[in-house]
Amino acid sequence: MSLLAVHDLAVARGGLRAVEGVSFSLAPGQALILRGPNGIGKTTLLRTVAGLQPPVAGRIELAEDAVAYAAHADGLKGALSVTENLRFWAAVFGGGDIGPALAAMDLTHLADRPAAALSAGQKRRLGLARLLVTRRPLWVLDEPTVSLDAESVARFGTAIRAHLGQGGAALMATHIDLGLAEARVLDLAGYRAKAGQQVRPAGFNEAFA
Amino acid sequence: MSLLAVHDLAVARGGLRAVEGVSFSLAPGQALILRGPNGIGKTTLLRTVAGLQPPVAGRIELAEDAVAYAAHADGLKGALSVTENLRFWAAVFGGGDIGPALAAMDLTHLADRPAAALSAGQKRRLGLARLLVTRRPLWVLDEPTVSLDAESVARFGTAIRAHLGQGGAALMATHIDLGLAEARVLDLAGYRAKAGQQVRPAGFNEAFA
Amino acid sequence: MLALLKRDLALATRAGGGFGLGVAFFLILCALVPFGVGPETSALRPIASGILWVGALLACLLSLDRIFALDHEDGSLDLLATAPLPLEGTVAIKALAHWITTGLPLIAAAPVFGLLLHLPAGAMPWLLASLLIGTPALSMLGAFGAAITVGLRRGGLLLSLLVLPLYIPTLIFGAEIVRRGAEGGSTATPMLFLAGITAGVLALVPFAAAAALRVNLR
Amino acid sequence: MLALLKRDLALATRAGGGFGLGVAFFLILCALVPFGVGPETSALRPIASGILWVGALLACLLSLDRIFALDHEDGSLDLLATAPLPLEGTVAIKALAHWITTGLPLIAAAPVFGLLLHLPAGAMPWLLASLLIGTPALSMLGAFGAAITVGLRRGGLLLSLLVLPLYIPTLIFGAEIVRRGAEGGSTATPMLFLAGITAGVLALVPFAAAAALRVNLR
Amino acid sequence: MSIWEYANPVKFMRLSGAVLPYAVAGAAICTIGGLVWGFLTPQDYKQGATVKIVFLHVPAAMMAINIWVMMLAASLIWLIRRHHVSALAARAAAPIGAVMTLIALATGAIWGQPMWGTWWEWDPRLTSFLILLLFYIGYMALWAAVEDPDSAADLTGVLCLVGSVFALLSRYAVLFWNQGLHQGASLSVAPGERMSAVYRYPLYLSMLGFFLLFLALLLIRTRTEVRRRRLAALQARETRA
Amino acid sequence: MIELGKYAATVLWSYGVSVALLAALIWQTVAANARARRELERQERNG
Ligand code: HEM
Ligand SMILES: Nc1ncnc2c1ncn2[C@@H]1O[C@H](COP(=O)(O)OP(=O)(O)OP(=O)(O)O)[C@@H](O)[C@H]1O
Ligand SMILES: Nc1ncnc2c1ncn2[C@@H]1O[C@H](COP(=O)(O)OP(=O)(O)OP(=O)(O)O)[C@@H](O)[C@H]1O
Ligand SMILES: [Mg+2]
Ligand SMILES: [Mg+2]
Repeated sequence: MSLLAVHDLAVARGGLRAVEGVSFSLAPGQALILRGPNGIGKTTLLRTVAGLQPPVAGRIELAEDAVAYAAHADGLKGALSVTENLRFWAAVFGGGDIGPALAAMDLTHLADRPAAALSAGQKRRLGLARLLVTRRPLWVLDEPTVSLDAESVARFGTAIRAHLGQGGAALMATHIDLGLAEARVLDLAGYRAKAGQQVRPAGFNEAFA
Repeated sequence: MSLLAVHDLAVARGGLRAVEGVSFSLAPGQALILRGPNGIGKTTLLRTVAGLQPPVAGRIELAEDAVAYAAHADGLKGALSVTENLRFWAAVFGGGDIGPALAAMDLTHLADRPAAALSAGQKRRLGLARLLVTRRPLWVLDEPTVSLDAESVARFGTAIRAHLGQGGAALMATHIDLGLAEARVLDLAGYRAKAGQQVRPAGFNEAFA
Repeated sequence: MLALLKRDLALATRAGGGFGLGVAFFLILCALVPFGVGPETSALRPIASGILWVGALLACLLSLDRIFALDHEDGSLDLLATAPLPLEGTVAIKALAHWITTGLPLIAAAPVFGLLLHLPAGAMPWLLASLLIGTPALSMLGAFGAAITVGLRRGGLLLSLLVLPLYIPTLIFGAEIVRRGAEGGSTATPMLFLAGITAGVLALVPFAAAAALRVNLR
Repeated sequence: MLALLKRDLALATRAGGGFGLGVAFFLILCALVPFGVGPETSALRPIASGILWVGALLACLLSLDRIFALDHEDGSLDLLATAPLPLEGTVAIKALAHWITTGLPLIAAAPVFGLLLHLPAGAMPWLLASLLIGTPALSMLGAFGAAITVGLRRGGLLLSLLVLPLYIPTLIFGAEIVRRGAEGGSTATPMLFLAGITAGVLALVPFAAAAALRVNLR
Repeated sequence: MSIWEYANPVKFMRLSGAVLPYAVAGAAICTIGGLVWGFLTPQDYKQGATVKIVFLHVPAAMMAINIWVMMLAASLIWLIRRHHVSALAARAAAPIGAVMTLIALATGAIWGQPMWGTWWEWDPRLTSFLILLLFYIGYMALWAAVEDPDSAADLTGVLCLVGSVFALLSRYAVLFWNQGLHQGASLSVAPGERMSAVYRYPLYLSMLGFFLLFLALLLIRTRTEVRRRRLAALQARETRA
Repeated sequence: MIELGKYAATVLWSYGVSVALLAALIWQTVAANARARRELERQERNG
């Protein structure tokens, strides 16, 4: 039984297919890293899996409410404190205690600090704590370690491993090394969409080209 | 005779000194690369040299109207064509023909394309063409190769070398390798400003700390 | 849902949240009109109710772009869209928060501004009643406009242009209630229409707004 | 300098540049007022001049944030600040471009909107004259407000709050000219004051605006 | 072959290219014919020469409303069946509708001066047209503001839908607000008041002319939009590659 | 010349304004179409 199964997926951005024919599946405890050159469509693929945009072709099999998505923007409000930010997301995703998440990300001593006064690395840790409180099994992460220093990257690795160990799964896009040796890697470079008349155009740019 | 001489400079950002005690000079034909970890103050130093903010301490010796500054944002208007964008900056910086700049950056066949329809690399080339039409000797560049692929980085190197060859100079901040072996490197890590009561505080955050 | 409402209210009342700017704008507007029209009571009284309604509408308008834009910029909107709340519910809650932070203060301040413009005393309760019934529709329609323009840089003027025509029926019936109330006429019919419009807007517009948001998140 | 003016005008008239949105907003405002106040000529005529002035002012206001914000976001402002133009000149040119793309169309449209609001025919030339003299000051003061708020996200409402009080003297004298003109009275005194305010604003405010810009660029 | 296949841009260009000359010719003949014929009609005993305005005013007013309805239909087709040309047709129609509304308003205003002694009155009919103009302006402004064509088509489609409901609502609100001066539809009212044949036939011709003019302009403008989209598509593909 | 009576100005203004508006619309339509065709042809030639 897999948490996520993607069959022959094609995704589009700006009215043009980016990648097509992508298939993979993720079982509990597995992690998959997407790689590929700038603009190949990693972000687009992740957003499609997260349900933020419809696929152009292919199928995504996924339990409802299984995905926790995180991109560069962490959805933090600078005016609210760390606790308030986290408690809000916990409430939105169905409640639960935020204490363990704070502790896991070493944020307990910063709990009352407004998010605006956090450094970039601390903000990222708060973003990861948000993933923990969603209690969702499938993490979909877009360049999760951008602008993090080495120490923070290591802490990120620990968090991912803990999540996998609890039966979660993670789908990540990145350009750099995350230090997750156990993760599979899927290079999207081979799936670049080819131009040509499509049965169902992805958008204006494909319909009129 | 040097194009730029910086003596014992201290610069501040957010009301706090970032780096202090920085000195260097740039003669025609020379390039200097600033390095240092995130947040050390490279951007701040460059903006100070460009005259966008005042130094907190120290001196900057520089001929008037010698600096051409370029940061990530290229100051391009998506609604205007490549020619219109370039012609505007040429006119602002005292006129001159844009043909050679277009040719040097291999943009001639894109001359009528609206800037919004350029790829990231093409936009960057247009940004470099802008530097050429300013006809200013000292280029101050902040992470000039961000989000460029290898081919574009090579073209950027060629442009810099041509500029140095014509008696220009360049001051650049970057995290990655620009492929400019002849450039000197200044690591700012050693100049991090120390906390302590300052004679002249850089701002509220220092005056009240 | 409640958590979202509480967060939005907290954000609006924190520093930089813009709470009270709407009322301040309303005040300035009501202060400008006598400068433009002339300070005589005879000039102001007949137009007071209309100006108050138009002023409330403009004050509401100028705070609309905050409904979704800030959440769009910091990524919260993406996260909310993947959260277990239906997007329609998110839209409705955000419109409610906008109404509580903008509409309610306006209503509370309206009697004072009514005095400034020499609104007849008999019209005051009608002004409050009509604002109370009508402004929720303004917030909801505003949320629709904000959802449509959320991806645009500097969409403020466009947002006004899209939303103001949608405000016309509400304005007509709202101002008519006050006018008739001041003359002691029957206000039942416009009141009914106003309530009907508000009910219809609250029931249907969240779906249109959520559809627009989905397009903009894509 | 001319190049900057030409570019700003070109940008405003291209698709997405927002040219004409100000006039459209003005039109909507003029249409809303009768809905609020009532359709009778007797109600509209006395307030027409005031509404037209307030409307022009609001239409001008809502397009202010475009003056610097877009240039700030795409980095043009940094580059302009290091260009051989003095920043004061840049500010003045940008205010001029704003006036040409917003003020002039408003003036051109004002007679039509005057008809909608039953402005007395005798007042029309005075309306045009007062707008022609007064609106340059509005654009320049607006540029000052825009320079102060350029670094803020969603500073629209704050910008309005900062700028509107600065507009009050212009509004008072402008509307007074039209009112006196409609009654056939002498307009020399308010005209003189209005021209004086505009001249003073045009001469001095660029320096304040450039100072504010320098702070925000820092 | 289903009619929907003509929503394919290539087929649309071919078909519209074939129809266009006839539409242009018909529009020219009927519009010019109707207007000239109308201009030459005798004076009315009550309204004098001003009846001649009816040949501009009524067709323009009619088209102003019909074009919005057509845009609504095209938007629905786009939203439901995702036919790209239909979204572009809605976009192409809007400026024509706005100009028709402007003509109705302008001729009405000029006509009102001798008839009612005022350029403008907040009569429900006139006010509704002003509101319609606002909706046209908002719709066009939204198309111009959104850069991504797919989003723009979707957003304007939703706006057109919601706007139609509110345009209708405004019409009733305005009727409630103010009773007016404007005459009813005299083409269909009681036989006694029926417009005499002298005016009726040129009016019919002029209406047909305005409709054909709309059709011809719509075809040309849609073709323009198709070409623009194709240019943008080619550039996007080149940029992406 | 046909007789327009005392309403000559009214009628002529109506026709004038309407024809001017229509002419502007037609001109804009044709010009934009020609421009789009030109630009597309150039793109298809070059690209
Ligand atoms: C200024 C704005 C005006 C607007 C927006 C306007 C709008 C309209 C509309 C929409 C119609 C079509 C009605 C229908 O066929 O159901 C119409 C018809 C007509 N209008 Fe106007 N009107 C205006 C002013 C005037 C004025 C001032 C007059 C003359 C005194 C006038 C005389 C007529 C006549 C005679 C018809 C023909 C009615 C028919 O045969 O259907 N209109 N107008
Ligand atoms: N707003 C947009 N409009 C049109 N095209 C876009 C837009 N954003 C991205 N694209 C294009 O869509 C394609 C896929 O982009 P995407 O962001 O998914 O790439 P990516 O693999 O995440 O790249 P990166 O490594 O730079 O993050 C790219 O070719 C890009 O140029
Ligand atoms: N808007 C701001 N307000 C307050 N402090 C700021 C602001 N922007 C940057 N800083 C702080 O100023 C310091 C210097 O920043 P600067 O951008 O110059 O660093 P940098 O060396 O360019 O870093 P990077 O390598 O990330 O570009 C940093 O410590 C940063 O946290
Ligand atoms: Mg990406
Ligand atoms: Mg930097």
